[in-house]
Amino acid sequence: MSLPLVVLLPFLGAMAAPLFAQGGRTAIAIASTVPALIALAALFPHWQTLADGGVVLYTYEWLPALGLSLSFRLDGLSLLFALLILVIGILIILYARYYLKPEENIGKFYGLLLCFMGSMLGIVLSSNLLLMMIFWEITSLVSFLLISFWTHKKGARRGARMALTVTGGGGLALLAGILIIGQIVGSYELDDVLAAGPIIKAHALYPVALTLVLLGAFTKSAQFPFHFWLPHAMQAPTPVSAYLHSATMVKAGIFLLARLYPALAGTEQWFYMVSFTGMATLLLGAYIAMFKHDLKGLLANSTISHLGLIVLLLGMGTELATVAALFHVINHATFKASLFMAAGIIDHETGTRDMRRINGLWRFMPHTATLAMVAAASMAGVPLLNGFLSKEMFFAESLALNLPGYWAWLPPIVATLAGIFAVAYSARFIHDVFFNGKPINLPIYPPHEPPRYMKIPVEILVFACLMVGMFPTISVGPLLYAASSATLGVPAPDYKLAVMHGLNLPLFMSFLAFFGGLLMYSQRKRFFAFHDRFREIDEKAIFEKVVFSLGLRANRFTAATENGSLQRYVMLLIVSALAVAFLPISEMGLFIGSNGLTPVDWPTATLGAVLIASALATAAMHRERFFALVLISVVGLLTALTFVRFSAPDLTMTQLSVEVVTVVLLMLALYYMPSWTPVESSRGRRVRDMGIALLAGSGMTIITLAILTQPFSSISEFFLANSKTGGGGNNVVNVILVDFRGFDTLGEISVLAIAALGIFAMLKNTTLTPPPGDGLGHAWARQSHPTMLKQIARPMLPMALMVSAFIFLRGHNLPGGGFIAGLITAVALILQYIASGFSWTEDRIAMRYHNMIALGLLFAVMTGAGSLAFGYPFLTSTFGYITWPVVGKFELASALVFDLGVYLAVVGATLMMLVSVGRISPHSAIRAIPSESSHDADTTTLTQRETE
Amino acid sequence: MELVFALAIGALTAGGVYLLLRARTFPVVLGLTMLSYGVNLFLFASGRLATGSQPVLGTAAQYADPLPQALVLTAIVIGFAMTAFVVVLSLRNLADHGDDHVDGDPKKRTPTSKHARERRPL
Amino acid sequence: MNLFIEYIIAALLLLGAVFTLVGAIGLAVLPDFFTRLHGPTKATTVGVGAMALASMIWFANQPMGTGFVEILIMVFLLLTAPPSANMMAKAAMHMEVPKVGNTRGDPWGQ
Amino acid sequence: MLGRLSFPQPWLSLLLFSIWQLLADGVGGGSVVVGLILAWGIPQLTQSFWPERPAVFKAWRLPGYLLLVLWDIVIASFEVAWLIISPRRPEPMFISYPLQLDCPQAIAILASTISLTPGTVTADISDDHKILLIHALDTRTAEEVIEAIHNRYEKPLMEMFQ
Amino acid sequence: MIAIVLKISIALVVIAALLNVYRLIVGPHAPDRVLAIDTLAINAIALIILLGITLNTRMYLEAALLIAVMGFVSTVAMAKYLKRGSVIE
Amino acid sequence: MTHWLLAPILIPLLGAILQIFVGYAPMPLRRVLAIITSALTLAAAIVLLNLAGDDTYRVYAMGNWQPPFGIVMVLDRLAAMMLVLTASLALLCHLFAIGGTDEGTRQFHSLFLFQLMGLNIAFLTGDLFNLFVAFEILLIASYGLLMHGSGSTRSTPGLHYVVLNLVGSSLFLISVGMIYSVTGTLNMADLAVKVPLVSGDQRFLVEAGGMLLLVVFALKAAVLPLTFWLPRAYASATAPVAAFFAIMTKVGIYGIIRVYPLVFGANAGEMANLGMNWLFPLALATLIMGVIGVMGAQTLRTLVTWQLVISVGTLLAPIALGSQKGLAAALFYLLSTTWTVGGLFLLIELVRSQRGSASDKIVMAPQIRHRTLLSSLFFFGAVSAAGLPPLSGFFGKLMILQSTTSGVEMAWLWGTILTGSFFTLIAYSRAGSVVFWRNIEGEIKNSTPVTPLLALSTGALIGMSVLMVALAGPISAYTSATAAQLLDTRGYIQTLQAPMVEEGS
Repeated sequence: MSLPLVVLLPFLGAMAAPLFAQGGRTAIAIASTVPALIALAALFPHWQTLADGGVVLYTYEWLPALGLSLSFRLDGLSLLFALLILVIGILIILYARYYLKPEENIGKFYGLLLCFMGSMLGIVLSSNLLLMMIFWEITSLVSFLLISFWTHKKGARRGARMALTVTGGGGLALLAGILIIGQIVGSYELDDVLAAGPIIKAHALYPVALTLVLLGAFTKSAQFPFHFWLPHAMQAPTPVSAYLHSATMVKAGIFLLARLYPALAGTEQWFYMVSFTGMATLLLGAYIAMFKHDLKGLLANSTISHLGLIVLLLGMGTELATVAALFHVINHATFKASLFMAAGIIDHETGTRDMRRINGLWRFMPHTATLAMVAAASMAGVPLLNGFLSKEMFFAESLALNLPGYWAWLPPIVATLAGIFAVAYSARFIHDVFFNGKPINLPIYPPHEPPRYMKIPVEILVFACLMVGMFPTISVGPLLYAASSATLGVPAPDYKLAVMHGLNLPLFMSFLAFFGGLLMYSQRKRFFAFHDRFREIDEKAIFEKVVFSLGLRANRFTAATENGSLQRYVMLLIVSALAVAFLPISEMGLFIGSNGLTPVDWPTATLGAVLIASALATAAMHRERFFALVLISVVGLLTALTFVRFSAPDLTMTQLSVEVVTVVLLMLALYYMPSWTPVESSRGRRVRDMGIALLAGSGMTIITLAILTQPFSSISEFFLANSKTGGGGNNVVNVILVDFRGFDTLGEISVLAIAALGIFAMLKNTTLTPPPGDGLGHAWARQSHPTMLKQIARPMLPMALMVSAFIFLRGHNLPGGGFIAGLITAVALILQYIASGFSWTEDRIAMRYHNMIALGLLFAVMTGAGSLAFGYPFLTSTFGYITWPVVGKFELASALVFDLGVYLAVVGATLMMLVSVGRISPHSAIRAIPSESSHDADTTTLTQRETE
Repeated sequence: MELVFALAIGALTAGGVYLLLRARTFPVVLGLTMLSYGVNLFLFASGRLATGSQPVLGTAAQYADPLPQALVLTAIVIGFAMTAFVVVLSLRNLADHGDDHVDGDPKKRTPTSKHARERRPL
Repeated sequence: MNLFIEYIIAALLLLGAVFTLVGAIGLAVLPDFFTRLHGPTKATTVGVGAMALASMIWFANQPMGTGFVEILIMVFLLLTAPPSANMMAKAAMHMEVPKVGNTRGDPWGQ
Repeated sequence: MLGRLSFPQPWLSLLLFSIWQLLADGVGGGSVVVGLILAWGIPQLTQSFWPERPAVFKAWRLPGYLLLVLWDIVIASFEVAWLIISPRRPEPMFISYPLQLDCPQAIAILASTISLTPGTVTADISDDHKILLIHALDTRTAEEVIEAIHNRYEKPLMEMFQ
Repeated sequence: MIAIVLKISIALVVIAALLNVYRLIVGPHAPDRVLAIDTLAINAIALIILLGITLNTRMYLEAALLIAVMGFVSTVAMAKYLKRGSVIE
Repeated sequence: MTHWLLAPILIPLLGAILQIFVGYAPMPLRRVLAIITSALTLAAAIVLLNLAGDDTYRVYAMGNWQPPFGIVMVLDRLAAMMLVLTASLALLCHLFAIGGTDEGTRQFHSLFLFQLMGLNIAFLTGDLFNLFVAFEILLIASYGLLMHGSGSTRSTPGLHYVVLNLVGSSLFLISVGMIYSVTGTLNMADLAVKVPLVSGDQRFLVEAGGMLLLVVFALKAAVLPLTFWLPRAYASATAPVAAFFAIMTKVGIYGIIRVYPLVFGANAGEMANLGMNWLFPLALATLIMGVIGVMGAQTLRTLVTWQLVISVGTLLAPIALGSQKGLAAALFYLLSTTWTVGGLFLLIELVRSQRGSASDKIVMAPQIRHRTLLSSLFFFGAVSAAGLPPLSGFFGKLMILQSTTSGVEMAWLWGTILTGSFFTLIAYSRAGSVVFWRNIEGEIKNSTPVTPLLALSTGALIGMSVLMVALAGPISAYTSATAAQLLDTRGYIQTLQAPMVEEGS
C-alpha cells in the first residue's frame, strides 16, 4: 500500500498547499515538505528487500480492458530516482521559500511543484507502462505551467510552449512505442515486458517501437536534435530549473532508457541510435555552454551535455557503462542542482544573470562562492569530487568500446573533447563570476550573502558531492549496486568505486581534459571571436515562426476550403451522394424489373411532359423570380394531379393545400427580395452545375424505373387487413397516420410547431425595408384591401370552415383528416389577412397561435397518454360505435381526438408562420405587436381580444 | 407509364439540384421545394403505381400500398415546415446583410456578366 | 343506367369539355390581357360546372349513392372567380399592361 | 349568455346547414345533428369577421336573383365562346359604371355578377364605392352596357338591400 | 358511350391545359401568367371530375373541392403581390 | 413493456408544451419549470441506463402494434448511454442558459426542450422512418436555437446549415424509399432480417440506398467533405446552444453505429460492412481537416468547433474498422469528447464576456477577471480535448489506438491520431497562452461577472472528464458490453417477437 501512497501524497499535498498560501511562504513551504517527508519515510522500510535484489510490487486492477492497471514497483532503479526526486525536491521547497517573493502566487507554485513531484514519482514507480505514460505526460504539462510561471514574460510563455510541444510531442511518440510493445508482449506490466526482451527484439516492429520510444526519451532528456527546448525552459524560476530541468524531469528520458534496458537494449539499432545521439548531444551541449553569457544558459547547455553523456553510456550497451550512467545520474543531479541554486542566489542578489556583468563576487559573497566553486569543480571532473568518479568511468568505457577500425577512436576523442569543454565552461563559471575584476552595472549593488537558510540546500548538496567524491563506496555504493542490478535485470558486474584506480589511460584523459580546458579558457577570447562569426540561432524565434506560419497556412487552407459558399457545400453533398450511389447503380444499369412497363395513356403522358417541362423551365427561368414562382406552382399542381392519377387522394389534398400556403409564403417573402436574380455564375460553372443536375436526375430516373417495375410485397398488407378491425377506419392512410404510425404524426406536428415557434422568434425585431416598387418602374399601389376581395372573403370564411369540418370528420373513413382540415382553416384565415389586413384579422382571432399550437400538441399527447391509464402503451387507440336515438350509429374513435390535436397544431403553426412574415411588413407595424422583448407577463393582449 | 413517372422524378430532381447550386437564396428555396416534390414522388413510387385503387377500404377492388402514402404525407408536411423556415431564414439573412447572396463572401463574388444588367418584364 | 341519362351525361361532359377548351383557346389567342381575362372567368367556369353536373348525375345512378359535393365545387368556383378576376385586372392595370389597340376607354390604377 | 346560444347570423347558419347536407351527401340523422352543431358553432366563431352587415337584407329575393344570374352565366358563356372562336376581332372597352348601390356587400355582389355575365369583367371598384370599372369584351357603346347592367342586376339588388 | 365521351372530354381538357401552359410560358406579362395558372387550376378540377367518373369513384372529388375553395387564394396572393407588393399587411 | 421508455420523450415534450403556454409568464417561473424538465429527463435517462444494464432489449410498441407494423422504441445499452449523455449535457447547458442566455426570445426553452425530445426519439426509435422524423424534429429545433440571440452574424451560417440539412433530409427520404421499395419494411430489426435475403438486381437498390443513408449520417456527423457547414454555424451560435450542439454531430455517428452493424453488418451477406471502406479514409481525412482547422483558428470558438470535427474523425475511424474493441473505444471517447467540447463552448462564452471587444479572438488583451478559474478550466478542457493524460480524452484515444491490430490501418490510424494530437496540443497551448497570459495594460470595460451558476455548469461539464477517469473502469466495461451487444444482432432481431399487451390484461 505504501507505494501508491508515495505517489499520491504529493498530489494530495498539491491540493492542500494552496490553502496554506494565506499563511505566508514559511507555512506553505512547511506544508509542502510534509508529504515529501512522509513519502521519503515510506520508502525506507523497503530498503532491505531491495538491497537483497528484491522488488516491491503493488498492483490494483483499473482498466483491464485497456491493459492499464494501477501497479507500482519499487526496485533499485526506481529507488535511486525516487530518492533523487524526493530529496532534491525537499531541498528545492526550502530554497524556493527564500527565492520567491511574498507577493507572488506561491500557492500555485507549490501546488504545481508538488504535482510535479508526484507525477515524477509516478513515472519512476509505475510498473505499468501505460500508467507511466500518464505520469510522463503530466510532467510535461506541469513543466509547461511551471516554466510559464511568470506568465507576463514573453520568453517564459514561448519557452513553455516550446518545451510542451517538444516533450509532449515526444510523449505521443513514446505512447505509440509503448503501445506497439504492448501489442507485441500482450501486456503492459513491466515484469512481462522486461521478461519479453528477446521476443520484442525479434519482432518485425522492433525498429519502429524502438525509434518511437527513443523519440520520447530523447525529447524529454533534451537530446540532439531536440535539445533546443531546454535552454529556453530556463525562463522558469530557478527552483524549477534546478529541480525539473537539471535534476529530475530531464532524467525521465534516461530513466526510461534504463528501465526498458532489458527489453530494448543490446541490439545494433539501439547501440547506434542511442550512443550516437548521446555523443552528438555531449559535444554540442558542451560547446554551446562555453559560449553562453547567461549563467543559467551555461548551466542548461552543460546539462544537455551531461545528459548526452549519460545517454551515450547507456547506448554503449555494456554493463559497466550502465553502472557509470546511473552513477553519473546521481552525481549530475547533486552538482547541477546546487549550481542552479547558486546561480539563483546570484541572480537573486545581483538582479542579473549575465556573466559579462557579474564579476568578482568573491568579495561580496564568499560563502556562496565557495559552494559554487566546489560544485563547479565537480562538474569539471576535479578529483575528490563525485563528478570525477563517474567521468573517469565514462572515459574508461569509451575506451572499452569496440568499434570497427578507426571508428574505435571516435568515442575516446569525443569524450576527451567534451571533457575539455566541460573544464573550460566550469572554469568560466568560477572565474568569470567570482573573480575577473569588478562587477559591471549590477542592478542590485552591492550584492549580499543570501539569507542563511537559502544556502542550506546548496550546502547539503555540495556536501553530498564531496562525500560521494571521497567515500563513494560507503555513500552510494549499495544504492548504485541495487540500481544497476535492477536496470540490467541481472546482478551488476564487479566494479570498484575508488577515488583512484591508479595511473591509467582514463586518468590521462582526465588530465588532458583538465589542462586542455584551462588552456581553452585562457584563450577564450579567440574562441569567442570564432564563435561570434556564426549567427546565434534563436530556436525560440524559429519555433514561433514555424508555428505561426503553420497557423497561417492552416488558416489559409481552412479559409479556402470552408469559404462560406453554400453552393460549394451543397455541391459536395450532392456529388458525394452521386459518388456513393454510382457504383451500385452502374452495376445495376438501366434495369426494367420483371413486372415490366404498363402501357402509357396519352393524357397522363402529356401532363407528365408538362410537369417535366415546367420543372426544367423553372430551373431555366429562375432568374425571373415571379415567373419561376408561377412555374413551380404549376409543378405543384401537376404533382397533386399525379397523386390523383395514382390513387392517393389524401396526398392530393395535402399537396394542394400545402401548395397554396407555400405560394402565399413565397409571395410574402418575395416582396422584400429583389425580383430578379442577376447572372452571377460563370458559364463554366453553369455547365458544371447542369452536368451535376443531369447526373442526379438520370440517377433518380434509373432508380425509379427499377423500383417501379419490381415485384413487391410489404408490411402494408397488415395495415389493409387491420385498418377497420384494429383502427376503426376505412381510410387506411389516415389510420396509419393517426394510429399505426401515430407517433410519426406526433413528431410531424411537433416539427410544424417548432418551425412556427422558430420563425416567430427569428423574425422578432427584424425589420426589412421592402423595395419601393416592383422593379419595373411601378411603385406599389396604395390601396391595400380591395373592396371586392374583402366582401367575398367574409362569407368564404364560414363556408371554408364548414368544408374544413367536413374534411376533418370524414378523415378516418374517407380521404381527409386533421392535416388537410387544418390547412383549409388556415388558408381561409389567411384569406382574411390578405383581404382585410393584418391588424383587423389579428383582432378577431380568439386564441393566440402559441396557445393553439400548444393545445394541439397537448390534445395529441393526452390522447396518446390516455391509453396508459388502461395499461396499454402510448398512443393505443380505441373506438366504438354508439347508437343514438334519431341520429343513428355513430363512431367515436380516440384517434379523432388525436386528429383534433393535429388540426389545432396545423392551424396554429401555419398561421403563425405566415403571420410572422406578414408582421414585418412596414404597413403592419402601425399596430403595436404584443411586446416580445419585455419579460414580464403581457396579460393585456390575452384579454384584449375583441369579440365585437 | 413508369417511364413517364420516372422521367418526371428525374426532371424534378435535376431542376431542383440545378437551382440548389445557384448563388441566391430565392433559387435555392425554389430548388429545395422542387427537390422535395421529386423526393415525395419518389417515396410514393416505392409503393409502386396503381390506378383507381385508393387505399380506402370498400372503394376499390384492390388497394395501393398505403404506407408510402402516409410517409409522403408526413414528408410533405415536414417539407412545408422546413421550406417555411428556410424562406424566413433567407429573409432574416436579407435583413442582416441587405443581400440574398449565399455563395461565399460577397466581396469575392464572381464578376457579373453583362447579362446581369439586362432586364426583362416580370 | 337509363340511356337517356347517359345521353344527358355525355352531352354535359362534352359541353363542359368544349367550354373548357374554348376558354383556354380564348386565353391563348385573344390579343391582350383584359380580353383574355374573359375566357377563364366565364367559359371555363361554366365548362367545369357542366362536368360537375354530369358527375353528379352519373354518381346518382351508381350503386354507391348520390353526392352533392359537385354543387359545392360550382358554388365555390362562382364565388371565387370574380374576385380573382378583379384582383388580376387590378394588378394588370397597375402594371400598365398594354391593351389591344382598338380598346376604348381607359383603365385606371389605384 | 343566452345571446351566445342564438344564431347570430341566421341566414348564414341556414346556408351552412345546407352546405353541410350537400357535403354529407344527403340528409340523414347524423348529418342533421352535426350540421346543426356546425351551423350554430361556426358563425359564433366567425361573426366578428363579418362586421359590416347590411341593414336591410331581403333574403327571399336572393334565389330569384341567383337563378337569373345563373341563366345569364350560361348564356354569357355561349356568347363569349362564340366570340373567341369566331374570327372577328373583338372590340373591347373600359367602361366606368356609376353605382347607385351603396352597401358594400351589394356592390360586391353586383361586381361579381358583372364578372360572371356576358362579356364584362369588373376590373375595379373605386375607393369611394361610386364607380365600377368594367372591361367589356366586345361592345359598341358604353351606355348600352351600363343600361343593361343597371336594369338587369342593380335594380333587383337595390330592392334586396334597401 | 360514356367511356368514349370521357376519353374525348379528357382529351379536350388536356388540350385546354396545354393552351394554358402555352399562355403561361409566353406571358408576356405577369398577370397573364397568373391568369394562366388560375385557369390551369380550374382545368385540374375538370380533370379530377373526369377521372372520378372514369374510375367510378368519388374519392377524388374533395380534391377538386379543395382547388375550388383554396386555389383562388394563391391567385389572389399573386395578384396582390404584383399590385401592392405586400400580401399580408 | 415498461412505460419508462416513454419518459425521455414525453417529459421534454410536455415541458416544451408547458413552456409555450407559459410563454408570457415571469421569467423565473419559466426557468424553474424548464430546469425541472431537464432534470427530470436526466433522471429518466438514468433509470433507463439502469434498466439497460442487464443486456436485454426493451421494446415499447407505440399504439400497441406489433413490430414491424407499428413504431417501436427500443432500449438497449447504446440508446441508454446516449440518453444519459444527452440529458446530462442538456441539463448543464440549460443551467448555463438560464444564467442569461435564454433572454431575448420567449421560445428558447421550448425549442431547447423540443430538441431534447428529438434527440431522445432518435436514440430510442427502432424504425427507420421514425428516425427520419426524429431527425427532423431535432434539426428544426436546432435551426431555431441556432438563430437564437441577437446579432447579424449567424443568419448566413444558419442558412448554410439549414439548407444542407434539408438536402440531407431529401437524401434520407430517397434512401428510405429505396430500402422500402425492396424490403417492404421500415422496422430496423425487420430490415436486419430482410436485407440479407435480398438478392439479384434488387441488391443494388438496397446497396445504393444504404450508401445514401451513410451520406446522410455523414452529413450530420460532418465527415469530410461534408464538414464545412459546421464551423461557422457552431461558432456563431450562442454558447449553451453551441455546447448542446456538441451532441448533434454525434447523432450522425449514432445513426451509423445503430444502422450499419445491425442492417449492413457482418450478417448482411453480399452487403456486409457496406460503405465502411469508404468511411475509414474519410474519417482520417476529417481528422486531418479538423487539425488544420484547429491550427488555423483565430478565435477560441473556431478552435473548438474544429475540435468537434477532429473528434468526429477520431470516432468514425475505429467505427469504420468495425472491431468490437474499436466500437467500445469509440463509445468511450464519444462520451468524453461530447462533454469536454460542450464544456469548452461554455467556457469560451465566459471568457468572451470578460474580454470586451477582444472577445474570444486569440489576441492580446488586458487581463481578464477570474483569470485563475477560467484559465484552469481551459487548461483542463484543452488537455482532455487534445487527448493528453490524465483526463478522459487520453483514455478514449488510448482505447481507440489499442483497438486496431497491426496492419496498414493501424499505421494510418495511429499516425493520424497521434500527429493530430500533437498539432492540437500546439494550437491549444498557443491559444491558451495568448488569451490568458499575454496581457496588455488596460482594463476591460463592460465585462460581466461570472456568476456561480455559470461557473458551476461550465466546470461540471469540463469536470466530467475527471469523473470519467475516476469511473473509467465501470464506464469502459459498459461501453465494451455495449459494443458486444451491438455486434450481436440476434438480440435486436428478437425485438420483433416482443409481446404486445393483450386485450383485458
